[in-house]
Amino acid sequence: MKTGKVFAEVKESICLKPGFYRLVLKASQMAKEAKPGQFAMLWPTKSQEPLLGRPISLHGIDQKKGEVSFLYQTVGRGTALLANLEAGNEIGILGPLGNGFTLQSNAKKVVLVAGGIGIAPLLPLAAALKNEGKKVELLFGAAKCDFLVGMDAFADLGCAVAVATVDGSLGQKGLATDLLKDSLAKERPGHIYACGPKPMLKAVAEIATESGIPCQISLEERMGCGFGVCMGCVCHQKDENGKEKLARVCKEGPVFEADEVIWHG
Amino acid sequence: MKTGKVFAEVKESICLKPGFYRLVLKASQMAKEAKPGQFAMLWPTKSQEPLLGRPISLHGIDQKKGEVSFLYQTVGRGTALLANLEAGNEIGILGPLGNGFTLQSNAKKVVLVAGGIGIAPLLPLAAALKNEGKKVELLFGAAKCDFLVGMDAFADLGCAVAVATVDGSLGQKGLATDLLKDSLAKERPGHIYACGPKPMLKAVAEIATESGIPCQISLEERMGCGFGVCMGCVCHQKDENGKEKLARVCKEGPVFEADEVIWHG
Amino acid sequence: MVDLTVELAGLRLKNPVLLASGTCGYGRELSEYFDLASLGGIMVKGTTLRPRSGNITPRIAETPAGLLNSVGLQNPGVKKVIETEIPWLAKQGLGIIVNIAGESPADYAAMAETLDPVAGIDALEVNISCPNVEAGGLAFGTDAKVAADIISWVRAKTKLPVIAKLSPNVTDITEIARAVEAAGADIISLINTLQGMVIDVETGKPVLSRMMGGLSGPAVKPVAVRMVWQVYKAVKTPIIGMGGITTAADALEFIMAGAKAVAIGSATLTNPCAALNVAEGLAEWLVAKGVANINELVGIAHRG
Amino acid sequence: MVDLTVELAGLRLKNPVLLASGTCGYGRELSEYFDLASLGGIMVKGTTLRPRSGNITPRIAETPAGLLNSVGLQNPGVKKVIETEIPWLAKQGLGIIVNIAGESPADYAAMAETLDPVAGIDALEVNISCPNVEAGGLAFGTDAKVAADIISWVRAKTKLPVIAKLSPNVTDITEIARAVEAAGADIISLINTLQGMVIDVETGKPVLSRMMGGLSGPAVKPVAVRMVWQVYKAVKTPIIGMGGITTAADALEFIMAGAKAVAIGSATLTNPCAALNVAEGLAEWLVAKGVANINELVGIAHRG
Ligand SMILES: Cc1cc2nc3c(=O)[nH]c(=O)nc-3n(C[C@H](O)[C@H](O)[C@H](O)COP(=O)(O)OP(=O)(O)OC[C@H]3O[C@@H](n4cnc5c(N)ncnc54)[C@H](O)[C@@H]3O)c2cc1C
Ligand SMILES: Cc1cc2nc3c(=O)[nH]c(=O)nc-3n(C[C@H](O)[C@H](O)[C@H](O)COP(=O)(O)OP(=O)(O)OC[C@H]3O[C@@H](n4cnc5c(N)ncnc54)[C@H](O)[C@@H]3O)c2cc1C
Ligand SMILES: Cc1cc2nc3c(=O)[nH]c(=O)nc-3n(C[C@H](O)[C@H](O)[C@H](O)COP(=O)(O)O)c2cc1C
Ligand SMILES: Cc1cc2nc3c(=O)[nH]c(=O)nc-3n(C[C@H](O)[C@H](O)[C@H](O)COP(=O)(O)O)c2cc1C
Ligand code: FES
Ligand code: FES
Repeated sequence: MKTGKVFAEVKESICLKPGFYRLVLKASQMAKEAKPGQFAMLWPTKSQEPLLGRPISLHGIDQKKGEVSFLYQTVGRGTALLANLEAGNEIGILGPLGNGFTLQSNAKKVVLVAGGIGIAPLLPLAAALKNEGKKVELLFGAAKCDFLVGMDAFADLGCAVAVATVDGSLGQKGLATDLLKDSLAKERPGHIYACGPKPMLKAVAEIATESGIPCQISLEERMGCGFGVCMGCVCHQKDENGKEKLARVCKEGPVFEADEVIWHG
Repeated sequence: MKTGKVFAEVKESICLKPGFYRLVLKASQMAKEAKPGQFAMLWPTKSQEPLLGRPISLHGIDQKKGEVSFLYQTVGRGTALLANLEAGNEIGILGPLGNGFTLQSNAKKVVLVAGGIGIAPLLPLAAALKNEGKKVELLFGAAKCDFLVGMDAFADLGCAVAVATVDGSLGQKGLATDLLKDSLAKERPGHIYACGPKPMLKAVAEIATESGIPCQISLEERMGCGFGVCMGCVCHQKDENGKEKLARVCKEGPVFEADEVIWHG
Repeated sequence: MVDLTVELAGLRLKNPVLLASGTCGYGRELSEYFDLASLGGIMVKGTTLRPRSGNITPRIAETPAGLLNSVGLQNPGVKKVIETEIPWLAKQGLGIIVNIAGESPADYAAMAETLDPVAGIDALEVNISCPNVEAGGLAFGTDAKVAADIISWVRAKTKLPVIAKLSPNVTDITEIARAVEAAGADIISLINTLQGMVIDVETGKPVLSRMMGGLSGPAVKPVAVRMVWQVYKAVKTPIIGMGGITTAADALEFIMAGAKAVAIGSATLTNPCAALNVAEGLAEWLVAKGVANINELVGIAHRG
Repeated sequence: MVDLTVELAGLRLKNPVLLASGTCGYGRELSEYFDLASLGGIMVKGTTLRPRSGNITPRIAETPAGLLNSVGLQNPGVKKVIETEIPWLAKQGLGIIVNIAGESPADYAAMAETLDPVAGIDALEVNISCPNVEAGGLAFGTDAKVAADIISWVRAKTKLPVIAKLSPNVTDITEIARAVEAAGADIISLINTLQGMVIDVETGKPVLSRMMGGLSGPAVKPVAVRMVWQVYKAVKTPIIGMGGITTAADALEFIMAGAKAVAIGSATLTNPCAALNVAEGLAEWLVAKGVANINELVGIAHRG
């Protein structure tokens, strides 16, 4: 049996930059089971208001300490309530959920493309890839310098890090996909992984498909349950015969093969 | 203008006995304005669930420290949430509300009759009466010893304290009204004040009316607003001509002249 | 400065925020917490021809993000309201809307006639959501024909703007809206409370003495927004939206769905200054978004 | 040991707790969290004659103590459900109720005929709350005559117990209940979702792609309890109650109002083990109160 919804103790809750927070929870079972790219549903309060859990990617998985961590941006009510938490508080959690990234064992070099808070699930992935001795490059884009968080941890792991901002306030002026094009021109990676806003993911998927490089992307959708029963979170995929089929972001995803995603709108 | 709903810091929240709690809040404005017998609406959380405030009597009014305190019993969801509070938390408050007790300045001796948690509003009253140099006797009844809280503070003020429990586990075996009959037999007080369950209040009112002793009682009713706009909390009173009229427990009350209350059921 | 004034069929309000009937008395208690003149108007407690003592308690039960009430229209009767409440209210500097309720169309007509000449009253809100005992306990407002009848009786007796307050306990709110529009309603307000019940499992009995009560508060907001949206599409009559509004953002949902003004009900019970906060919050929002006039937002959720 | 078995018109359940349609898929995901055999039964996702891909996202919006959904009956169609889901479910040891939805009475009849002989199915739940596009967007279940028609078509095609699932978006729920009882419904389940809308004030548009959605969760509980209470008084047909049940105490409200069984919907979305917790909580409550048989509690709120 899977672990159901439980309450976990907040070990640390800190503001990294205005609007960006890191949350560390005592949750040994989740830490034991979690894989890079999976997520958890978080309930900041025990009240029925707000009712639904918030899907947040696993950003850190520390089996030894029995801790998991999350990196999130405050965008509405739920994330604002998360930001209010203090060490010692209890919070409802369900997970790990979703499929997680597939580690391509034959790739020597991989590229991670992150847009904004999309960097969150890529950290445990980078750690796992580094662990397998791969060369890992992080290409990180955001609107401006103030929205770039969490990249130091990648450098600490020994990843190469390149940064782009739309306003040029840090790194190259431009998009994460510009960095990707430059990087591909220099060295062809064995695999691309991406997480970020939809337009970025779509562009990354196109570049990857054109270059014939295997690519996995992590999608987002508004969720009801997070574990596959409500059909709230569907996205469109190609099946083996190229026919359109529906997949649940929370169950078949959130990670999908880039060339199987059908982009609507 | 009156102070509206504000958030107050919890200074202390302690369990006195299983199911009985004392809550101390930093609330200088309320402490400045409050009179014995008044109450406040308390919202244990900032969530809309639960929605309504809980009416709780002022149990301690400390103008100097700018603190007010409450004594309450956990009976449902709202009081259970109050019991979860810790020093440093913030809680929504509105008050002081209601009319409060009238201090009869010519009475030399007064008797306070408390049933269970009905003791709460009588402490600041006892303090005020003692302050005016009166002889104060507290008659305190409850189902059993475990439900008797808060009487030491009366003794500390110099009040005489007599106790009755239905099961005889502490003090005299019987009801608070038995104590009242004994006390009246010994010495006729200038005024009676009572707070507790309805049957007790009704009995006290009858005894007082029969003996012709002025008596004020504090009533309870389920409340919507606590400040007089919803008409949720009405009780039946006699007007000057003895005709039945409606009064709001939260606004005209919670304290009423015992001989003006009409007891239904 | 942003422009918050709205005009609904001749009813001019300095801002679109009103106090909803039954949750603000006649304004006296709230005037101790803030200056009533900061609001667009007040819809006073449901008034009946004769005094009513209402239902026995408990009249209030809490529900998830809401509450049930079965106050039962306790009020001193229309004569007393005119004598003791309106003169005071008329000095407070906000729109005065008298909410009337009757046991028959004739009751409504009589009240309209009595209230019509009274100085200070800006509009009548006709509460057709009271139970019609003769028709088996359903409210007048759940039958389009009866609802229209009542509105035309009132219409015939007053020159004041007539607001029809609709019950949400209906299959098709647009049918009722069209009927009251055709009958001469100048404005439609909605929603009144949804019928509900809470049972105390310890006693095995309904909490309210009257068993059923009216559900209001945040819980009903999505139903209310949906009905405002539907009615906006169905009729031309301006709409006053209400049901669970607690914040300026909530009010904006109603305005974007098509309401020209909004009323704050249950939120006042949880904070006497709720309506003031909404009015101030709206002004701040307009400034922040660079919207010069609140009327630009009315019904925009229907576009594109 | 307390007795939790209930029997509704031939549908025997080991306890009165069911999973509500659309919030439990076909049971597979939940079976990873607890043993489905601990529940009375499952009402599988709304099934249609042909596969349906449902509405485009967003399909879910949060509301105060509730949520809106506009999933739009995404499902693989009745044939696929029979082939791939029922055989697996039949081995799980709980009652299997197939929820069916159609675009016409003929659709319902065809599905009833197809499902009737399938081994393992214990009852059909007829979802008459889907929008009837021809009749102007209102649901079949809001018209007593249409509701009764659908039930009689289904009734004619199956020996299985027929459960009529009622929509709460009606003026008089008892009228519909009486109509479906007369048409041959063995059991009545209620409530389906209340129609609602949420507007995102930042974009000025409804959050859901379909604009309106169905409201469920704790917010609707008082409306659901009220309707169970009314229907219990109006008909003899046993009732399955649902709408916002999260705890055993919530379930008891419905049982005391007259429901013989209850279904857990939205609560499962907020905790996969919600239904299990309710079933266990009911057993504990009976023990604590010394009630030997849950059937003793059905409808007790109507007494005295
Ligand atoms: C699998 C998955 C993993 C995610 N991981 C992270 C993460 O690691 N860090 C992080 O900061 N965020 C992450 N998100 C997004 C996060 O779930 C939302 O930002 C959050 O739920 C918003 O909640 P709220 O109550 O603060 O906002 P709300 O008040 O609910 O909404 C505010 C805005 O946020 C958007 N939003 C709401 N829910 C979602 C959602 N489920 N997905 C995308 N956008 C949404 C809406 O468009 C809305 O305008 C993830 C989402 C998914 C689906
Ligand atoms: C003016 C006034 C002063 C009060 N002072 C105190 C006090 O100093 N200490 C204290 O412990 N209690 C006091 N009470 C009672 C207190 O308000 C209720 O116990 C409390 O609101 C229950 O909230 P809950 O959410 O825990 O219970 P709920 O879950 O709401 O209800 C649990 C039970 O409590 C009873 N109850 C609920 N609301 C009220 C109410 N307003 N009045 C009476 N009973 C109610 C109900 O019968 C119900 O069965 C006072 C009540 C009033 C009206
Ligand atoms: C305690 C209470 C009393 C009410 N009394 C009346 C009334 O007398 N007349 C009326 O038309 N509506 C009455 N209402 C309904 C409100 O005016 C409003 O339509 C409804 O509560 C929805 O708004 P809300 O969710 O903001 O409260 C009452 C509501 C409450 C909560
Ligand atoms: C996401 C979701 C999907 C639903 N799908 C269906 C469905 O397919 N068929 C149906 O009859 N009811 C459906 N419902 C309604 C539920 O079965 C239930 O009647 C309603 O949600 C009220 O119960 P609750 O408040 O416990 O959720 C759905 C509800 C939700 C939340
Ligand atoms: S969120 Fe419920 S199925 Fe994905
Ligand atoms: S509680 Fe609202 S009038 Fe007293």
